[in-house]
Amino acid sequence: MKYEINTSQRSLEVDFNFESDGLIINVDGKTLHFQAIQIHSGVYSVLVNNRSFVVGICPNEANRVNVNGTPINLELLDAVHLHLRELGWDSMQETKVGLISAQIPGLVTKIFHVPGDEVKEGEPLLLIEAMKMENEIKSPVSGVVQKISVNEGQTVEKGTNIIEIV
Amino acid sequence: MKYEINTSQRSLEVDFNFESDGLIINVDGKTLHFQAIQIHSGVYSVLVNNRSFVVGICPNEANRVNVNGTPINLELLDAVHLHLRELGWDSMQETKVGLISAQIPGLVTKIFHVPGDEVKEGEPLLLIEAMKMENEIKSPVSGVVQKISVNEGQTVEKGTNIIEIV
Amino acid sequence: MFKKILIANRGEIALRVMRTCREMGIEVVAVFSEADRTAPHVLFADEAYLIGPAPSTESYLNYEKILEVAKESGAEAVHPGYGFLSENTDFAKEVSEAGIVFIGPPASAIKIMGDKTMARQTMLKTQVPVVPGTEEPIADIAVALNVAKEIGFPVLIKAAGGGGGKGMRIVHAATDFEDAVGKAQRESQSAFGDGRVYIEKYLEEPHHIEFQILADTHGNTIHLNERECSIQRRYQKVIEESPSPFIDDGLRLKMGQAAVETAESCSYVGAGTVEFLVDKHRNYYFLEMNTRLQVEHPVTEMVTGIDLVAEQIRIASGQPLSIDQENIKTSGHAVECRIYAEDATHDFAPSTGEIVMLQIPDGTGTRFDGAIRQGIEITPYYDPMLGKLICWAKDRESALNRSERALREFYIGGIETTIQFCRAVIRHPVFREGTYDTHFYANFKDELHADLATSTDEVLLVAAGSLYHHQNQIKHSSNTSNSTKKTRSNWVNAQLGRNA
Amino acid sequence: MFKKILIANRGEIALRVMRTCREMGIEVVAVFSEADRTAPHVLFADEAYLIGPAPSTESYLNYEKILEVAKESGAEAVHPGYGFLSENTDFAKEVSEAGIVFIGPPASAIKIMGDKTMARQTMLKTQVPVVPGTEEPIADIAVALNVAKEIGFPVLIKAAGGGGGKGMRIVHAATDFEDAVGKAQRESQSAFGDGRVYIEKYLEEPHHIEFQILADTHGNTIHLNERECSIQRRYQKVIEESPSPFIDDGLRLKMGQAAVETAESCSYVGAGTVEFLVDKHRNYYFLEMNTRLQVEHPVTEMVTGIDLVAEQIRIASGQPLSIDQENIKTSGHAVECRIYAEDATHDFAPSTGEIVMLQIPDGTGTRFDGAIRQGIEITPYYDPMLGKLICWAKDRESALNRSERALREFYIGGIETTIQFCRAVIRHPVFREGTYDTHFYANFKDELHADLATSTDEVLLVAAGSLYHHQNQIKHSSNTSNSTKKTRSNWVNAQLGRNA
Repeated sequence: MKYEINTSQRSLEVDFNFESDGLIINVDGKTLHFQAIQIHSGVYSVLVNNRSFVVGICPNEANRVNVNGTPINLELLDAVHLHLRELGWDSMQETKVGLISAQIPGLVTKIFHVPGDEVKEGEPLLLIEAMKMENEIKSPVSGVVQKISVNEGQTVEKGTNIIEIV
Repeated sequence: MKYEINTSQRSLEVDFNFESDGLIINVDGKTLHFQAIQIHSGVYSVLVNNRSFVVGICPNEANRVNVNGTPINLELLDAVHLHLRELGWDSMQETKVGLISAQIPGLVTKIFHVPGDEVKEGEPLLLIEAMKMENEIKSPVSGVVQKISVNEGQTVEKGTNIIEIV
Repeated sequence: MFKKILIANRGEIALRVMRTCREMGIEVVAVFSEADRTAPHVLFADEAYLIGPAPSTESYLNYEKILEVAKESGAEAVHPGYGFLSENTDFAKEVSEAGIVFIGPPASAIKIMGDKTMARQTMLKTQVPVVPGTEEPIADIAVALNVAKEIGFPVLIKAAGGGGGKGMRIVHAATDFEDAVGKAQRESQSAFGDGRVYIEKYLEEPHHIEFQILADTHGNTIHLNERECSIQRRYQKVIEESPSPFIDDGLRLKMGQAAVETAESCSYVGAGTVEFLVDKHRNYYFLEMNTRLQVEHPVTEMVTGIDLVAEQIRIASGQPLSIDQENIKTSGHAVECRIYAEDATHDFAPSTGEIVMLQIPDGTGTRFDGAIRQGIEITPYYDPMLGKLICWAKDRESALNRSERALREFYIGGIETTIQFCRAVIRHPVFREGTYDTHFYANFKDELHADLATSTDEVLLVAAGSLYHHQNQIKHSSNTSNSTKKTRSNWVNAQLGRNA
Repeated sequence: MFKKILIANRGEIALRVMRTCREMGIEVVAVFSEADRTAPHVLFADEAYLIGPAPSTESYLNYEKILEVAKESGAEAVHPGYGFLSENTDFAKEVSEAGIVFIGPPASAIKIMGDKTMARQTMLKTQVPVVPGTEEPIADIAVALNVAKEIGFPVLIKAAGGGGGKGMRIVHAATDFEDAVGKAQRESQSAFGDGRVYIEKYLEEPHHIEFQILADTHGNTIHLNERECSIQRRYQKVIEESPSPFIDDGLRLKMGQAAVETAESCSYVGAGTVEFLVDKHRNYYFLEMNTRLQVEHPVTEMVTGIDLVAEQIRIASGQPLSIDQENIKTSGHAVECRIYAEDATHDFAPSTGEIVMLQIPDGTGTRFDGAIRQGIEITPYYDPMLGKLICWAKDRESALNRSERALREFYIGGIETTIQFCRAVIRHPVFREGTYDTHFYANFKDELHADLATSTDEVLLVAAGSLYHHQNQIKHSSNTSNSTKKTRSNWVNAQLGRNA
C-alpha cells in the first residue's frame, strides 16, 4: 500500500507490503526488510536491513513515535486520505484548534481572561501548577474566549477541556 | 481464621482476620497490622506494623515465598487441614515422592538405570544438561525404578515426568 | 553512631541517603504520602509511615507529623535530603528540641544562609565579593523598580526563601517588571511557603560555579573543589560537571578559600554548597549558600571518592572529619545529567503516566541516582526529576563520550523525558569545547531544538514502519510472552490511516 | 581506529564490549540465535544478524557463519568476549585471513596457553613455578591412575581445551577416578568440543589469584595487579576481589613479574590473565593463562580506573599502551558478585523463566554488568550467569558493606538467583576477615546454607501473611494499575489452604 510520510521538515513516499517474513518497505527505488517484535506493550524491537532499533509507540499521541529514545512526530497518510486531499478535503482542518485541553494534570492557579475577551495567538490564557512548576498555557490561535470550563483553584485531569477560543 | 505456619525449623500458630484497613495477624498475644499492595503480578509491598517488605509469591511453588529477596519455604495449614491431621489423615503423604519430574528444562545426556533397577535415596538417576552445566538428578527415595519416560538425547521441558520409583 | 535514621523526603534523594545509611549499618525509616504508598523509597526502607495526603503541604512539608513519626519509630536522627524541609529552621529546631539529631547545619546557619537577604548582609562583612543588588526583599514595587533601573536591566528576581530556580525570573525591560515580580512571588509562595523575592544584577557571560564544603563540630572546615552548573533552563540546572572547564588551579584555590570563609562566617556545620557567579573576566561573586546536600553532589563524590552522605552522618554524630584539605585528591572527570519527566519538544511541559518500559544505563563509570521502576506511575504532585545520570571517566572528553553512550542506552517508555535534550546539549560543539556560560541554553536554544527535531530518512522510515506495523497489529513472532495477539484488519488500518 | 566492530558473543559481555565501543565512537554489530531475537545485546547494537538456531553449536559457535556476517556488515574487527569462540585458534586465524582484526592475542599464543598441556611445557622453560601434574592429556586410564597415585590424592581432573570450571573434577580416592574422568571428558567435550583432560596436584589451603596483563604490538607488557578468586563452588568463581586480602606488596611484585614473564613467554599481545595457585606458605604456582577478557575484569577496572576493553581495542588497532607499569595507580577496593539464575537452596539447579520484576542496585560505587530486563525470558540454552555486581569503595570493609547493601537492594522476581547466596558469603565471618581460601565453600557450606534457611519470626509472619493475602486475592487499594482484581472466595481459600 502506498503511503505518504510527512514531518514538519519533509515528506517521503513509501510502499508498505507485508510478506511472510515481515514488512517490505519500498522507498526511492530501494527495498527495506522491516521486522518488528513487540517486547512490551507498545514497545518494539525493529530490525531494518539488519539495523537495530527500539521503537515506542506513544500511548496518547497517534502521530508520535519514539525511535531509540528520540521522539519523532510524523503523519502517515494512506491512499484514501491522499485521494481525499487531492479533492480538496483535508482532515487536518477538522480538529478544533481553539478548543484547549489540559496537556498535564495539575492545579489551575490563575486564569487571565473571562468569556468575551479577545486574545492573540501566543498570549497566556491560564497557569496550571504541576510537579511544583507553574506552566503557562498559551493560546494556539487568535480569537475570542467563548467558554471557560475551569475555575482558579480547581484540579484538572490530563485531557480536561479548559477553554474554548472561536 | 486459625492457621499453623510450619518450616523445616519451627512452627507458629497464628490467627488471620481481614479488617477494613488490612489483615490483622494475632500471634503469641501480639497483634500485627499487615497491609499488602500488589506492585507486579505476584509481587507485593507489605507493611507490617510499619516495617516494610517486598514479598514475591513464587509462581510455580505454592509453599515458597520470597521476602526481601530471601526465599522462605513454609507450610500454611488451615483449621480444616489441622483437624484432618488430628484425625490421622495427612495430605502431605499424598504426594508421590517417587515420581520425579524435570526441575529444569534441558537435554537428557545420560540415564544410569533401566526399569527394574533398585536405587538408594541420593543415588544419581540421570544427567540433564542445561545452561551449559551437567545436572545430576538424584533419587529422593530408595526403591525400584518403575518407569523411565525419557531417552538419552531427548530435550525435556520443565515439569516433565522423567522417572518413577516405587 | 546512630542505629536508626528517618529520611524526611521522597524520590531519588531518599534512596540516595538510605543507601549510605544501610552501608553504615543504620536502619532507615521512610515517610510517605498517600500517593507514594508503593514508591521506591517505601519499598527500600526498613520502616515506612504514612504522613498524609498527596499534596506536599499536607505530607512532606507537614513537619509536626514527621516529627511524631521520628519519635514513634525511635529514630535517633533525621536526614532532610534537599527541598521540602531541608532548609526549614523551625523543623531543624523542633527536631533538636525533641532530642533527635538534625542531619544538617545548626538552625542559625540555615536561617542566615537560607534567607538570601541575610546571607548578603553576612557576606558583606567578609572578604568574599557579592553580586550587586537589593539587600531587602521587595516591599514596594515602585521602589523596587527604581532599584532595578539603578542596577540596570536585565535584572534577576529571586526567591528569598528557597532555591533551585523556583520563584526566579529574569527581567529584560521595566515594562515586564511588575508582572515578573508577581509570578516570582506566587511561585515562591507555593514552593517554599514564603513569597518574598529580591533583585540582583545580571552578570556578563556568567558561570554558575559552586564549591562543596564540609565542616565538623570540631572547628574543621574544608572544601572539595567546584562543580560547574552553568547549563540551565528555566533557571533549573540541567547538566553539571566537575572539574569546571572554565576554572584554573589558581582561581580554584582562591574560590575554595572564599567558600571556606563563607562557611565559617555563619559557623557552618555539615555539608553545604557555596554558589558563585563567575563572569567572563573570571571575577567571582558569592551568590548563595545552600545549607543542605545538593542535587548535584554526586559529581563531587565521583571525582573525590568521598561519600558526602556518610560524611554528613559522621559529622552529625559528632565525629571529626576523616579527611583534611591536603588529603583531598581528585581523579578524572564527572558529568551529571538530570533526567526530568518533561517534554523538551513542548516547552518542557511536565509529563505524567506509567513507565511502561525502563532500561537504566550501567557499566564502567556509570551511576544513576533515581527512584523509578518499570510499571510505576509518575504523578503530578512532586518534582518532575526522575533521577540523575552521573558518568565518570579519566578525562572530560571520555566522560562526555560515556555520558552520550549512557544517554543513548537509557530508555524510559510511556512518558516524555529530557534524556534526548541532554544528549543534544552534550553533542553541541560549544558544550563539547567547554566554553559555555549560563546563557548557553538561551543562545543555542534553536540549535538544540533543531537537533532534537532532526532525524535521518532511515529513522523516519523506522518510525513510519513501526506505526504501520503497530496499527496493523501484526504479530510475526510468538517469541514474546507479554504481547497481545490481534488479527490484521484492513478496516482498522484504513480507519487508523485516516486519523494518522 | 576501527569504525565498526562485530561482537561474536551474547549476554552481559556483549553489552560490556558494546558500551566501550560506543564510547569510542565505534559502531557495534551483534549476532544472535533464534532464541535471542529480543535479547538485550540485539536491542543494544547498531546492527544485528541472525546466525542460527538456539543451541550454541549451531549459532554462537558457528564461526563460518559469524565470519560471513563480519564480512557482510563491513566490520573491521571482531571482539569475541569470553567463552564461545574467544579461545578458538581456527576462528582467530580465519578472521585474520579475511583481513579483519581479531581483538585478542595472536592464534599462536591462544594455542599455547589455551592448551593447558602446551602451556605447562612452555612455562617449564621459564622461571615461573608450575603445579605438579601430568603434562599430557589422559590417554590411558590405567596409566593416568598410576600418575594420580604418584602425585597423591586428592587430584584435580581438568579440561585441556577450556576453563571456567567446566570439565573439572576433584577426586579424593582411586575408586572414584575412572568415573570422574568420564564425567570431566563428557562435560569438556560438550562445552569446548574437546574432550581431553589432564591431572594436577591439589594444594594446601590454596588461593586462586590471577594477574591482569596488557601487552601491545610494540613490545610493552604490563600487569594491573591481582584479583583474588578463591570463592568458588562447582569450580566456578562466585565472588572476586581486588586487591587480595592475602597478598602483600612483596608477593604482589614477584607475582606481577611472573605474570609479565608468562605473557612474554608466548609473545602475548592484548589483554590476558595469568592464574596462579598460592598455597598457605605463600608459594605460588602458574595455573593457566586465559587468553581473553576475563569475566571478573571489572574489579581491576574499578581499582585502576582503566577501561580494559578500550585498551584491547587500542592494542588491536596497533596503538601502543597508553600507560606504563610505573603509572598504574590503584585506589580503594572492589568486589564482584556473580549473579546466576540458579537455586542455591536446591544444589544450584539452573532456574529458567520470566523475570517478572527487576530492581538493579545503583548508587555510589555500584556497577552492574548484566544483560537482563524486566519481562525477559531466561532460557536453558546458555550460561546461567545473569550478570555481575561490582562494588567499589575506599577500603575493603566499606566495599563489603556496599556489596551487602547492593545485594539487599537487588530484586529479581520470577526466577531463583544466587543473590542471597552471595549475601551469605559476604556476611560470613571468615570471608569478612579475608582469611579464606579455595576450600571456603566446602568448609562452610553447611553454615552458608543454614544462614540462607534461617528467618526471623517477623519474616516468617510476613511470608505467611503474604501467602494468605495472595491466596485470598484481596485488593486493598486501587493504587496500582497492573494488578488483577479478584473477589475473595472462601472456597478458593479453603482449597488453597489444603494444598499449602
